[in-house]
Amino acid sequence: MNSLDHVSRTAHWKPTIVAERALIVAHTAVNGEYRHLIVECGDEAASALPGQFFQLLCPQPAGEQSFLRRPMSVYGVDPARRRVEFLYKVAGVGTRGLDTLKVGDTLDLMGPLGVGFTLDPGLRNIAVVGRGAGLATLAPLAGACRARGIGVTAILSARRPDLLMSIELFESHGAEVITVTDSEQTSGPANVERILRHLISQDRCDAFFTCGSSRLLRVQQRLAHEFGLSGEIAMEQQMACGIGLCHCCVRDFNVKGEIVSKRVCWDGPVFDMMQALP
Amino acid sequence: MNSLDHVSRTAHWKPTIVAERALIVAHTAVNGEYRHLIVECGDEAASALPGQFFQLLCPQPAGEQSFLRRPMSVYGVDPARRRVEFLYKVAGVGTRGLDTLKVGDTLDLMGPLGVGFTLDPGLRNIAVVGRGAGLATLAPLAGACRARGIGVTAILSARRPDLLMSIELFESHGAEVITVTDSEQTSGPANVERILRHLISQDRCDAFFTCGSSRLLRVQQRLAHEFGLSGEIAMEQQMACGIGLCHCCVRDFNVKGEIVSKRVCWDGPVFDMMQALP
Amino acid sequence: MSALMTPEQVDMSVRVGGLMLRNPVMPASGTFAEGLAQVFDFNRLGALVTKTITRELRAGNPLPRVVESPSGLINAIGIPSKGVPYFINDVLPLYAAYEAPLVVSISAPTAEGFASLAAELSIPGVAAIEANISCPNIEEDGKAFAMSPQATENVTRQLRAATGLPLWVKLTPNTGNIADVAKAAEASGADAAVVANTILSMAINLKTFRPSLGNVMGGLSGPAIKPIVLRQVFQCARAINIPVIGCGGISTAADAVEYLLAGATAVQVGTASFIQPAAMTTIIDDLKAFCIQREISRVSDLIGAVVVEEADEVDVSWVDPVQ
Amino acid sequence: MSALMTPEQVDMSVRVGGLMLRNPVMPASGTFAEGLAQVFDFNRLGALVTKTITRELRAGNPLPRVVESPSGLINAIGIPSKGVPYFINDVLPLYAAYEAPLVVSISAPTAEGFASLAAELSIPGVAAIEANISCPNIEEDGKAFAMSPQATENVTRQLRAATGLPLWVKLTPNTGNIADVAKAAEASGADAAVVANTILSMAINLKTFRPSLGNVMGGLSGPAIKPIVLRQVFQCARAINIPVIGCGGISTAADAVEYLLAGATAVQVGTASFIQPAAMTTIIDDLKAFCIQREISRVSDLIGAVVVEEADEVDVSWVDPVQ
Ligand SMILES: Cc1cc2nc3c(=O)[nH]c(=O)nc-3n(C[C@H](O)[C@H](O)[C@H](O)COP(=O)(O)OP(=O)(O)OC[C@H]3O[C@@H](n4cnc5c(N)ncnc54)[C@H](O)[C@@H]3O)c2cc1C
Ligand SMILES: Cc1cc2nc3c(=O)[nH]c(=O)nc-3n(C[C@H](O)[C@H](O)[C@H](O)COP(=O)(O)OP(=O)(O)OC[C@H]3O[C@@H](n4cnc5c(N)ncnc54)[C@H](O)[C@@H]3O)c2cc1C
Ligand SMILES: Cc1cc2nc3c(=O)[nH]c(=O)nc-3n(C[C@H](O)[C@H](O)[C@H](O)COP(=O)(O)O)c2cc1C
Ligand SMILES: Cc1cc2nc3c(=O)[nH]c(=O)nc-3n(C[C@H](O)[C@H](O)[C@H](O)COP(=O)(O)O)c2cc1C
Ligand code: FES
Ligand code: FES
Repeated sequence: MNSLDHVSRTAHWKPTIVAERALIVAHTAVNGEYRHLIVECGDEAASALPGQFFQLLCPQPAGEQSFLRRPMSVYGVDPARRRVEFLYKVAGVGTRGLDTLKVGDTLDLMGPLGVGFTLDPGLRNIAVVGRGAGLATLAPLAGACRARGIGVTAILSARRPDLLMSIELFESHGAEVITVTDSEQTSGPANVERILRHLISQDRCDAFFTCGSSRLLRVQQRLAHEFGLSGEIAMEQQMACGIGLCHCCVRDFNVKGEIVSKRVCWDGPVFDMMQALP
Repeated sequence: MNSLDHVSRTAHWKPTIVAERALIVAHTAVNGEYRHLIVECGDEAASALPGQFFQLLCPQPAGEQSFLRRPMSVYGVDPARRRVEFLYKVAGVGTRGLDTLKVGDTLDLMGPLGVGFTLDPGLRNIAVVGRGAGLATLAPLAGACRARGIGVTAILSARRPDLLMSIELFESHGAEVITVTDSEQTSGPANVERILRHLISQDRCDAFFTCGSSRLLRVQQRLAHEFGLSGEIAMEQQMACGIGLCHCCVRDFNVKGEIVSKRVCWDGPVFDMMQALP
Repeated sequence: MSALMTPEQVDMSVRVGGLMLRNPVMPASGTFAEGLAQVFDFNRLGALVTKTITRELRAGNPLPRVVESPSGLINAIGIPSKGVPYFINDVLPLYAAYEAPLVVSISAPTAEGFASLAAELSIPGVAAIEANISCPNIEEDGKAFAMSPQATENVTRQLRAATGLPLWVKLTPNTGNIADVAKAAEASGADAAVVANTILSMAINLKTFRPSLGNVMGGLSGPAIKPIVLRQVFQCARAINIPVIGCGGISTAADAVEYLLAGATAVQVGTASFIQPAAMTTIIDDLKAFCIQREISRVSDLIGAVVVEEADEVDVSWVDPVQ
Repeated sequence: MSALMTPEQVDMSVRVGGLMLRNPVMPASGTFAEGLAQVFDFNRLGALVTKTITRELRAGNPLPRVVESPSGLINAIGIPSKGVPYFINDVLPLYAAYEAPLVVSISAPTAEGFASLAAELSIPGVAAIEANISCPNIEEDGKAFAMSPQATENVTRQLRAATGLPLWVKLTPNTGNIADVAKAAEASGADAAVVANTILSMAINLKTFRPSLGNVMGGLSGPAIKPIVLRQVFQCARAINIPVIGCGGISTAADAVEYLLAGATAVQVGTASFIQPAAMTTIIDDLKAFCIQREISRVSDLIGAVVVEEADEVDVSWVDPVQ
């Protein structure tokens, strides 16, 4: 709410959120469903933080129309080379449109948007628990942890082993990766709870960072409560404006026993895990 | 009106007008304004006759929208190789969209549409008078004339010599080409009339075929009347459906002294020159 | 999906205002003519619907008669008409060869004019009368009979007395109370309500500062109006017991299904045929495919089948479901 | 075009219902909030307009609250409101720092409620009251005060008595007689009419057969509705002498010019900011550029400047003109 404070009203006024046409520098299929997109953009966009997102104006695939932008988490960011990366699932008309982009094309992106993850200076080891596109949101956190000397154990969940993503990326940031899948029957809440309890017992989990699964959220909330740990969750909701104008992306949160409605795009997408209602 | 007669209602019913996705096999800039497009299509489309046209569903250029198809005359047709050619001017949103097509892309075209030119068996020599995109419409006529042993003199008009088009195409079909331009001050009605009178006096003009200029139409109508010659004109009008449904493309014609409204897309676009009201 | 259902097993027929149609898809008046006979077999359609005809000879509106708009078309064609004898002698015979029933759309400046025209056209070859009491771009700032329940009741009553044919009444979306107008049409004897005609609109040419249409205002059609007219179909279908024929922005089978779910018994397709001339037969094919995929054995089972109750579960289907 | 005019020479100001605005571009209620302060300097706008507030605390509608539509958006946000004290203490101060006048949008279930809320909000920092007597998705099938001239007259009269601030009244496009409603607003003391709110619409989810919106129906906004609302602005501007503020589908300066030509004195930009967050400042810049290019020294010269007479010349400009 006090974002108006950011605004300097001098002649040198500068926006902190911009919409611009970014240049596609790489675009590859990760598997049948997911694509990895790298764009070259301006300084504002390239200053995005882990957990923040962009609103992408997807090109229209032939014979189809989308009207709104589509929200996508920052999957990677390189301020020096002014690059931002996305990892997205081809789901519907918007992402089918994205999928048509070729290197050398441009993409209108708007951001960086929202509130990202906070890494408390006191943290030594964290557990990252992600599933599906949630991995895209969590991946840049591993890099930030390495820069701060925080140890990361990443529990990555998917339907099948071939749909697991970002293992190398997490490992390249020094994270230990544990994979769980539906087809191997390792992804259920009970097994993930077992893994997390083990980490906690080894003093390798001061906090949880999670995205992409309500069932795994509940497991983490229970453990955080039991062991007095903290946690953050990146949440999703259908969005229109992405910048706090329209109130279509609200979710209810439990703030000290009171149910409070918050805008995921503006008050989040990262929230205190203990306030989240799965 | 008796087109319903064409319809066989047996199980073997076949359309004569189709909408299909044709393959772009060549697309080149003729000059700053005009593009030459060649597509590979089905048998129905590749049976188009001179003077007929297609309705093109133009791709949307980035950030712009067109809703309707755009009418384009057949500039060339090769039934054996199933190819159709267009010559178009980049004018607005639709043609800007066309301009983005690359070899290998597809274009949704619908046709062939309308009534083309009629070459009376008695004709020996004709004069073809065209300007601007009108040349696109008249060009295939030269090929049809050669096939029937009819001599062609083409008077091609443009703003400047560098905007003249299709000279080689007419010549390759054995036509004699005379060019007139605004910048050389040769394109005015008086000069064109002089050229046509000369042709008539040499017995090289049994009929006029024209498109693209009201002022030159009037000259030809006058001469046709004076010398008892016939003529046909390809007319244009803003179109929505292109197939006679909507009545947005009407023009008034003088049919034996009576003013009659006709649909350019369905009753034309080629009409008896003497009925045309410039 | 289902190995059990074959295309033949989907019953595509619907009963609309006294007529049994082989399927619920037909053209919208003014967007259908002989040209389409070169694109598909007219017998595939549920019905054929003529351009509105009038008794008077009419030239139609000055040009330009159409202008594009985002996802839509604004038209002010007017109703060019060559009169009744021409229609009976030259147009009617063209359609005689088809089994699909012919619906004749009529218009007149007065209720009496409507009635006498309906009477004159109640002849063999005409299966139903569609009274276009809604065309917005003819008179006084777009006002039409169907703007008010009273005027609708008056004209429908006179029409009902004048013809024994099924009587469809085509409403305007420009009124503020379309369900009341539909009720008036039902109460005074209409067999079906067509919902709806075009929405009164305007565009201005920035080069000339003049209206983009010769007639100043025109009617908006196409995908842009679909959500508005769908809402009106939903409102009308809940208010009346005679069938509602949905018409507004339908381009795909998905659009048609939305209208059926909202309560339409059949649909009319207009502007879509300008973009894809085979839109209607594609919709029929895809509608059948939809029924097969969803194991719906009668297309009429879709009519009014929208489930209305508060939904509160958030769609997070882009996230992989756990097991 | 003109070497004679510089940007400084274009007078962009307009006078709207008691306020002098530095330019005619402002946000539409419900599509503007603090987030945009990170995109552009609010002082560039003609005015600032708040989301509608109510006296009661309101949660807003169930989710989903928006659904896409061809060239448009259907929303059923409802009016989540934290009440008057929160607004005065926590929201108003945010805008105090800006020179652009603050217009506060209000709503209430009764005419008395409207009046007392307007009275309570007639305080320093508030430059004008916009009475949203039109929001279509709150009560009884979308009915609202602005559906009828009578209800509009009643609520406007009570509002007028309650506040000395400029009073803008925001009309609904869902009525069949918007010019009559505008006349009623003028007659009972409104200083300006905002034309218009969203158009009542619906969409159905084909996976679930449920309405796509938690609230069943919602309001359509965006480019799809532009030609409809433009027509209504034209009709209203001809019917009343107080300024009309055009609002519906404006995304570009060209759209804004169309509205001004049709008779709007200023424009509000809503949904366009969801697609391009800097839409409003881009429109202001491009509007100035348009004036320079066309050698129009005052933007107010565009207001109502559409030339209405039958055009009969056919546009064949794609054909090269001879000399
Ligand atoms: C803050 C945020 C960050 C996101 N980050 C990523 C990411 O990094 N990678 C990724 O693949 N996806 C991400 N998503 C989800 C992504 O925005 C949707 O997959 C995308 O909008 C779908 O658009 P579409 O046009 O392809 O599909 P549509 O045709 O719009 O819809 C396809 C399916 O996805 C559902 N859907 C659409 N939009 C959303 C949404 N915003 N939230 C939830 N479900 C939706 C629809 O209900 C439908 O079932 C994120 C969403 C949010 C809100
Ligand atoms: C039967 C027929 C055959 C044609 N053949 C050719 C051809 O072979 N090559 C060619 O370059 N052009 C041809 N045209 C014209 C072509 O259709 C238009 O240039 C095109 O539709 C412009 O579309 P746009 O979206 O690029 O421009 P728009 O943005 O739609 O308009 C740009 C300008 O062109 C004018 N315009 C648009 N459509 C038409 C139209 N149908 N008739 C007249 N003026 C129009 C507009 O008023 C505007 O001034 C033909 C037109 C017809 C009716
Ligand atoms: C060019 C055109 C002409 C029309 N003429 C008529 C007409 O003569 N009579 C009529 O009742 N409706 C007429 N309509 C309205 C259509 O029948 C239909 O109600 C409207 O276009 C909405 O459907 P759509 O969005 O599928 O086009 C016309 C529409 C268009 C686009
Ligand atoms: C998400 C959303 C919320 C809105 N909330 C309000 C509101 O609270 N009060 C109001 O008067 N109008 C509201 N409107 C309507 C807009 O102010 C505007 O009248 C309408 O959207 C048409 O303009 P547009 O096409 O530029 O969006 C809302 C519109 C949208 C899209
Ligand atoms: S998407 Fe508009 S407020 Fe969050
Ligand atoms: S363009 Fe529709 S009748 Fe000619």
